[in-house]
Amino acid sequence: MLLFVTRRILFALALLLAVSFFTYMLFAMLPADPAALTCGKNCKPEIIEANRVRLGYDKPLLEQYWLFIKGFFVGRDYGVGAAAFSCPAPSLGYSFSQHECVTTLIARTFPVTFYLSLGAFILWMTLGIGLGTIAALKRGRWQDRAATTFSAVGVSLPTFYIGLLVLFSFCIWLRILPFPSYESPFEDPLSFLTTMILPWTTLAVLSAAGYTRLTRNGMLEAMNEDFVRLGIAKGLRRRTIIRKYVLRSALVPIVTIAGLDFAALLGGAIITESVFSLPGMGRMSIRAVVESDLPVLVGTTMTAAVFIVLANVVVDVLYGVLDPRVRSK
Amino acid sequence: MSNSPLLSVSNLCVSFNTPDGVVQAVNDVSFDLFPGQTLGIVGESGSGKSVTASSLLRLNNSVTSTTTGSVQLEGRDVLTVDEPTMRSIRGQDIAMVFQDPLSALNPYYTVGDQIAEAYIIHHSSATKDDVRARVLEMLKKVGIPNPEKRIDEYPHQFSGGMRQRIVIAIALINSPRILIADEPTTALDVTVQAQILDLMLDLQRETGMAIILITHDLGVVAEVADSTLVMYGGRIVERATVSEIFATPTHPYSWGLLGAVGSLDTSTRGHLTTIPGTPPSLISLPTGCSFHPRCAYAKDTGSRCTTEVPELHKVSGTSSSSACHMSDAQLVSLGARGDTL
Amino acid sequence: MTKRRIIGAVSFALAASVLAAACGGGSDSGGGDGEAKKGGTIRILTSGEQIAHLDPQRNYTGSDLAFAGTTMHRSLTSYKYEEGDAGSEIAGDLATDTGTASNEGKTWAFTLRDGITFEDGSAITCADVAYGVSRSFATDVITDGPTYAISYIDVADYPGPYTATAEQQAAYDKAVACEGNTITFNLKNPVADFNYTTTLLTFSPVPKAKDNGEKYDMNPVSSGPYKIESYEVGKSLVLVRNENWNADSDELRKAYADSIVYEFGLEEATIDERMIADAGDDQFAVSEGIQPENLQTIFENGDEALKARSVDYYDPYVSYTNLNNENLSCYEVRKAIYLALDREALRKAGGGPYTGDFADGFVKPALALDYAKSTMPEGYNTDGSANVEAAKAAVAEAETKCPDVVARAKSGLNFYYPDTPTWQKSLAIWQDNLGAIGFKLKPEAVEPSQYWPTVMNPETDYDIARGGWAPDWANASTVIPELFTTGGGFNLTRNSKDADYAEFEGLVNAAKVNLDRVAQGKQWQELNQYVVDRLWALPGSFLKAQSIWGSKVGNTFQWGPFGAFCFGNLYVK
Amino acid sequence: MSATFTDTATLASDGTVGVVIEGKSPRQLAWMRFRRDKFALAAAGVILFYIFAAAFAPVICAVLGISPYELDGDALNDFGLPKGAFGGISSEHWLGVEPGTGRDILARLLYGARVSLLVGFLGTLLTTTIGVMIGIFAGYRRGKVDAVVGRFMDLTLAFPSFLLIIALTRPFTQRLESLGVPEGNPARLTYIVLVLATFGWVYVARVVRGQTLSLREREFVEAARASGAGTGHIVFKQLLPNLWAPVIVIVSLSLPGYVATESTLSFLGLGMLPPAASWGVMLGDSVKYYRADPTYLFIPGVALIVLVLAFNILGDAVRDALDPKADRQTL
Amino acid sequence: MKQAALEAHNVIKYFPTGHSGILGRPTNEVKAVDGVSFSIAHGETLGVVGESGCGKSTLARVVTRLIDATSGEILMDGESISHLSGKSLRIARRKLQMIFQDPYASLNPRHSVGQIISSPLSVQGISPPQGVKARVQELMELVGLNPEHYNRYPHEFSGGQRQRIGIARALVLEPTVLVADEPVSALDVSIQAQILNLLETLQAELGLTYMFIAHDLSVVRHIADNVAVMYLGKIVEMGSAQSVYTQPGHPYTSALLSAVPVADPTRRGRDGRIRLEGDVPSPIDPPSGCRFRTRCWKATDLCASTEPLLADQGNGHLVACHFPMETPVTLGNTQP
Repeated sequence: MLLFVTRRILFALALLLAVSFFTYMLFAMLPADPAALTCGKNCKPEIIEANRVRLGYDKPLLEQYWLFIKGFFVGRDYGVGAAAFSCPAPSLGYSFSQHECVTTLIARTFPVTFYLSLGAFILWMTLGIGLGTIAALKRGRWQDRAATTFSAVGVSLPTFYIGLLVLFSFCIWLRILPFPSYESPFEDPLSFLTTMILPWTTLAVLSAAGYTRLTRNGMLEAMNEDFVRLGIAKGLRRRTIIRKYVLRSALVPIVTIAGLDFAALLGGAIITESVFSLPGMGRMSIRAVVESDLPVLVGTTMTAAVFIVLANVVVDVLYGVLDPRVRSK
Repeated sequence: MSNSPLLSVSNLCVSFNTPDGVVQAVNDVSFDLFPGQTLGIVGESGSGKSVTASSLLRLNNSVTSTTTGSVQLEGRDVLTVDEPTMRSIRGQDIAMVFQDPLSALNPYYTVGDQIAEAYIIHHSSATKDDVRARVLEMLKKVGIPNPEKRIDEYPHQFSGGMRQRIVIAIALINSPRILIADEPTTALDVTVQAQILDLMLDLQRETGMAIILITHDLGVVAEVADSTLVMYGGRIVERATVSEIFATPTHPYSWGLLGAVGSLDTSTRGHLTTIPGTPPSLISLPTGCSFHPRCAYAKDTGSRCTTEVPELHKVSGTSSSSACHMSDAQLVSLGARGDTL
Repeated sequence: MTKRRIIGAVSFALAASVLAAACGGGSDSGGGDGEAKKGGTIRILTSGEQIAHLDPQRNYTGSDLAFAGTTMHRSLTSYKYEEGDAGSEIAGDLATDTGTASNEGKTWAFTLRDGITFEDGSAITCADVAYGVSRSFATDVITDGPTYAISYIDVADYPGPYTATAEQQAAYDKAVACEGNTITFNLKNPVADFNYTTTLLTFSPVPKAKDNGEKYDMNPVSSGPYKIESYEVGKSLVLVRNENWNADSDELRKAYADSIVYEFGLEEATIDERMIADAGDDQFAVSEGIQPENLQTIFENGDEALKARSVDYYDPYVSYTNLNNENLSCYEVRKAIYLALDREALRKAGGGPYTGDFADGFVKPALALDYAKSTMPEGYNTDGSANVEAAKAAVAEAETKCPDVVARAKSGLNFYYPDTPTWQKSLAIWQDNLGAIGFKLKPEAVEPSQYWPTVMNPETDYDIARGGWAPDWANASTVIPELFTTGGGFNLTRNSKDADYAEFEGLVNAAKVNLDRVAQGKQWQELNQYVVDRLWALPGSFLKAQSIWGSKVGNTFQWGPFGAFCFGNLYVK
Repeated sequence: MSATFTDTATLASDGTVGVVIEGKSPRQLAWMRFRRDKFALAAAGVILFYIFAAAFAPVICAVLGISPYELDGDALNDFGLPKGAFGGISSEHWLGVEPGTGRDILARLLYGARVSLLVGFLGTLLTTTIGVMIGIFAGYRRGKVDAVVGRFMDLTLAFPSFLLIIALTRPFTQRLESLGVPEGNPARLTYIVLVLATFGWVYVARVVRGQTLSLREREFVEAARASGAGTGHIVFKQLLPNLWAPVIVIVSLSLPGYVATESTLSFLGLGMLPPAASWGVMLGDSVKYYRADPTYLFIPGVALIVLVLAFNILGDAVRDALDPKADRQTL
Repeated sequence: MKQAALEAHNVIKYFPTGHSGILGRPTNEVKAVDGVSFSIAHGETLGVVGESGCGKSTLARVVTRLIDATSGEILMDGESISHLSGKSLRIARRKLQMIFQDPYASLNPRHSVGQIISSPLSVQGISPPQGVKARVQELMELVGLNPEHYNRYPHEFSGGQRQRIGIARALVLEPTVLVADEPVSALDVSIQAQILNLLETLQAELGLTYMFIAHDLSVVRHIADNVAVMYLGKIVEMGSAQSVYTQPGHPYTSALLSAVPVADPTRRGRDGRIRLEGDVPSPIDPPSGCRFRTRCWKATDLCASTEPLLADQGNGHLVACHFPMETPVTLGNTQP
């Protein structure tokens, strides 16, 4: 098992290196000229050229990439003379439109995205598994229809549409909640909750759908297993069988998918964060797209990739923990 | 063998509603099971033997199936008792062993947990140590080597035969009076099958429980059963003691079955007898005797076989019962001939 | 993206009386009933992710100047914090007065007040101001700011303080000289209204020890009544009282609120809804710009209380359409395009009359000395409707005069537009209108933030691109040369190959050095007509803007020079 | 051998009942089961209706005398908002007009359906084709091929796809245009379809690979190899026909997702270019009119919900029809 | 000795397994088939029996070239087919066909019976003179199917009928050798008999050679001329059916035979029944020496150190045991 985890982590690191390379090259090929962008409005070709040298964009692409990687481990210096400054390791570059080291920016925006994802995750798992269980237990009846229809509607609408509808409905029409205004949960828990409840719900409604379906099908599958029949034959209570036998085996594959979805969310709650004005990483990255802020784009892409890859490792390990058959292999 | 039956099944009928129609899986099945008895139920796929077995524990899908008749267990009708009572019957009075020992065990829990679970349900006051001791004792009893270590292992870490021993341990930990074994050795190799059958018989000798053994293998029946039910198309076509059914079978289907079994002793090249055709659909059973399309003797009885369902009746001159329209004398004489088809 | 952000330079609107630059103390006026009082928190809601620049030398858009100037950064001079015409008058800020010109306007001296301090309590010295101004020369680091200091101050090849050699620095120190409390600027040419230039935050002080170049944008040192408590891009900027600000040294800033919070990154629709709802903290909020779809709700739904919390006003901007005169080198074709446009439909797509009035040129009527009604091309419908017949006639004429240009127009004109919903709709109207005279458009959607860099790139082959401009101060010298000469910072017409260009440039240069302000105004009027006659660009609208504020905010007047709130003097009722 | 056999019915060895209907192919059988599901039939009807409406949008618009591009300033008030109640619904404009321009919403909805369905179908087609091909190949070949494909899938999955889709829209659209794809919407549409496929194939491939891994162990594949069949025959003749069931389910579930992605891109200004209509453009635009013109908000939303719901119901029904589990244990 | 129809010489098949180490390279091998030799004469049937995991199915796949042997040689009519590939392998396959265990899994559910049976023809590019359909229907008739059911699908047939379809498919290329891997073990007893009889009839009519694999000793007893008993990848005993069944030489064969339940209650509890202890060891790490020694009641130290080779016990009856059952040991003869 230890060897397996080591191997998995080594592979993950290699994968991340590959991702960083592709990301860097992909964005480097964009037509946006970082030197021109840092140059501002009243810019002259000489200044662009000077900027290009100053930022290292005059160097060959591979060398730029090497500097990026090196910067991650030893930090990186920018500027010249009295205006020089540095981004300490782990440096992912410096954003000239936000005047911050990318690492600092990510460190600041990531918690928001994390809380958003975590809350949504908890909510959608509860909702999805709950509805899926009901649907499976009431297979073919109206409860089943209702749960599956709900899941279909949820998965079908674009995030921005659901998000804005929810926002308008609760904050304007019904006035149940104040408009979102993000505060750290440690500073103002109440404001945090009233702000996050709608984004959580939005994401949960979107994602719960798939889990309703997965849970339902997984449970129906499990109900056909002989070990469920043996459970009944033992004289176990219905509740015990559903929990220990049916749900348990339906949940194992769900956990793995959920882990990956959670990771995907960490890198990509873009629309939700925009709609609800949450100062998270997703919104920062879409802004970086708009402004062609390449260092931030590379940084957020890499951060997202780290979480996706990390989730893969965790899921693999978790699979082993949850499923003894995998563990001993 | 005591005179009063432990379990008395009468007129059991089970049908399933499927999208394609109603499946009459079990039709008018009656039999008694006595303490210490081993009853073999023999039949091919779809003969209703497995459905009969699971009806005894009410394991059939309650939504899609309909069960009528009665299953009397010491004055209680298993088919109608309330759910808590049923739960107390399951495992404690009647236990079950399934065909595939891998899929019958929950892959996510240790075998110790799964055996213990069966015990705790019916012994809620037992302490943890008691339970573990009891589980270990059980593992030893079913012949798991090194039980102290293996109690904490998972099903996939065991071989097929060992798994079936564990399923048996689960079934027997509450010392049930009836064990239903549904094709317990079909998935196992022949040498392991022999081990498991021996084990079951040893345990039966020890506890005096009754066994209902569902199998398609006449050899297994011959090895372990006291009496036999032969099922075809959801009905019992013959009921007999083991010695009688092999000596003087009294139903054409039984003749066919016995004829089709090869022997180890002599080569039967070119001589294997067969039953022509295939087993019938349970949705549209042939009219009359459901075996008549495959029966070589159906023409002999005029149109009775195609119109009238033969009653299971005692065949005079034997202790067997048969559901055939032929005369008892014919049945006895043809059965005694051995090579019948 | 708000309209404001697409348009791109500092603004200035001016009433006729402004030029008599009378000094005077500020008086509280406008923006509401009751006495202004101290305390509370003012909130500003915006869709932007941050203040474009908080670094004083990089700050250069109307609203940002109004915000930073009234709260954090004091400059040598300032517009008065007044509603209406008075708001366009200047007064001394860090300087005791509006400066003294000598040497025929080539030398300007300002004397600093006593008691002026940075947020750490240290005194602001002349050297701090000189250092601040010197930063704007470092155009590779200090980007986006106005470059007037560079073009006016008499120093050559000065690269800014970060990389200057000792000699270069010495040359600068000679051009911007400190003598006790007096700072003297030696200019290359006479500049009559240099003290208007010094209202720009380019002339704000920066303590050299705290300057960290590019990063200074996030943590500039305050010289005003507020300082940064926290600044998170995409979330908020929180300003709190600067305890070291000496109220006695400041005649302009009242600093009523205890703190000012800028909320970033809100959906535009959300901002409007929050402002309309006026609930909770939003009662203390202000917001600039109202989405077209909400104008009716706010201004014409009969909700007087709501209407009273909002304003519809002429902002300093003029919108127009740039034509690439190298490609469309034929007056008749340009005219055909202009006449074919249903300007009324375009205005509806942007929100109707609240968008603004149809413009007859590029100089706003507010620049009274420089404005005169232009004579429009023949067939121009003043009601904004298209004159398809006249346009077709122009096309027919062009067919003989310049068939190749017509052919280009018929095969497809490159139409560069910022990719916003309003512009997407406008494009549809453009396509429809030009289609009526047989012209085609090849639309090129450009990411809004990339719009100006894209079209200003000489390699971008547009035929039609949009434009919008506001004067930097009350002189069309910040309009006509900027927009239509090759030296101008915002010439997108590519008119330099036009036969008349040389003559035009000569006239502009003559106007620029004319120190007779009234005669100069006449020259600008003629030059405006000169451009309209050639249709190097197509006039659009004299723009209007709308703002809304919460029911508990006072002093909400729109400040003329910036077309924005006078943020620092807003108070909580 | 003289025995005769009656083909009536069989009982599968696991005891579940499989009934034989004379002379029906698996497809016909599935169709029979499918026909019994009224919800599914309704859903199929809805989808056909949409496809029909999209295909014949120009004809329908011509008959009704409406156009998705024609401006109608007279239908708007001074603020550019539709005159009259419910977004300007009138005998002339059945579903009202678009604020700002006065274009007919019904016509735009019909033309928008073309774009949305085109993106949905093409995206699904390409994704599925690539995914199925790679999935089968990896699953059938196993070993090194599978390992390489697996690493490649890991790499693809490691990218935050949505962010990349957004970031690359403009440059790649330009690249496509420079490669000769007609400028404007054809290039945008091509980009969207390509990029959806670039990130989407992995999900299809994973499912197909899994199915193939188990299918290839089925003896009929060995039987084909034993008769001398090569990879091509096995993949196309033996495996592919057996993958339709899972593939159809993926298709029915991913197609609505692609329609939604198109609309999200349009919401971000990265979708179809004006004056073309797509549902995404309409949804993105209409959200702002929550207060001023709720009808406009309502109509494209409902159109989308109904379509996606129909696809989901259809997908479930098709799966049930193709893969009936006759008797489920119900607890 | 006449030319054998099918021969195997020292066939070995190891599967790599147990991926571990940082790079995940396989560290172990499953020794599924470990040095198997046999030969089958024209028109005869070799029965191969053994318990699950003994390697008999792998052997069938190696022999039919469905998987490549690790080493060893397969010969048909004296010619090696081990190194054929591409077209020559395809042509060789015409003579060597296979019947599979599971009549549900071995037929493509999406193809009609006609397609299934004719598929080998199209794969081989053969067009029979009487036409594909006629040829297929001829075969359907031959195996006892109604030729009118040409267009039906597998799910419309019962298990026995499906197995007939599988047999027809195997016969369509007119092979001389059929390898049947547990062809009746998934069928009901009464149907098993039908299929076995059919296979016998076909062998007689078409002169086929069979390699017949089964775990059911009574089935093999019924059909085979010669029998090979496999244990953990090796043949432990081989000889004529009569001789192996009546005079088993290897303790494992004896145990296997005595474990089979006999459909005769009068013989219940018969003496001398051998009950093996424990399970078959893992083929990854088989016991040293004699592989059966861990379960053998006769095992000595010799069995652990020295692997017994197949030795002729007389009449060509080969046994690989140091202490064969009640038969004189004749040394000197090694593998055939």
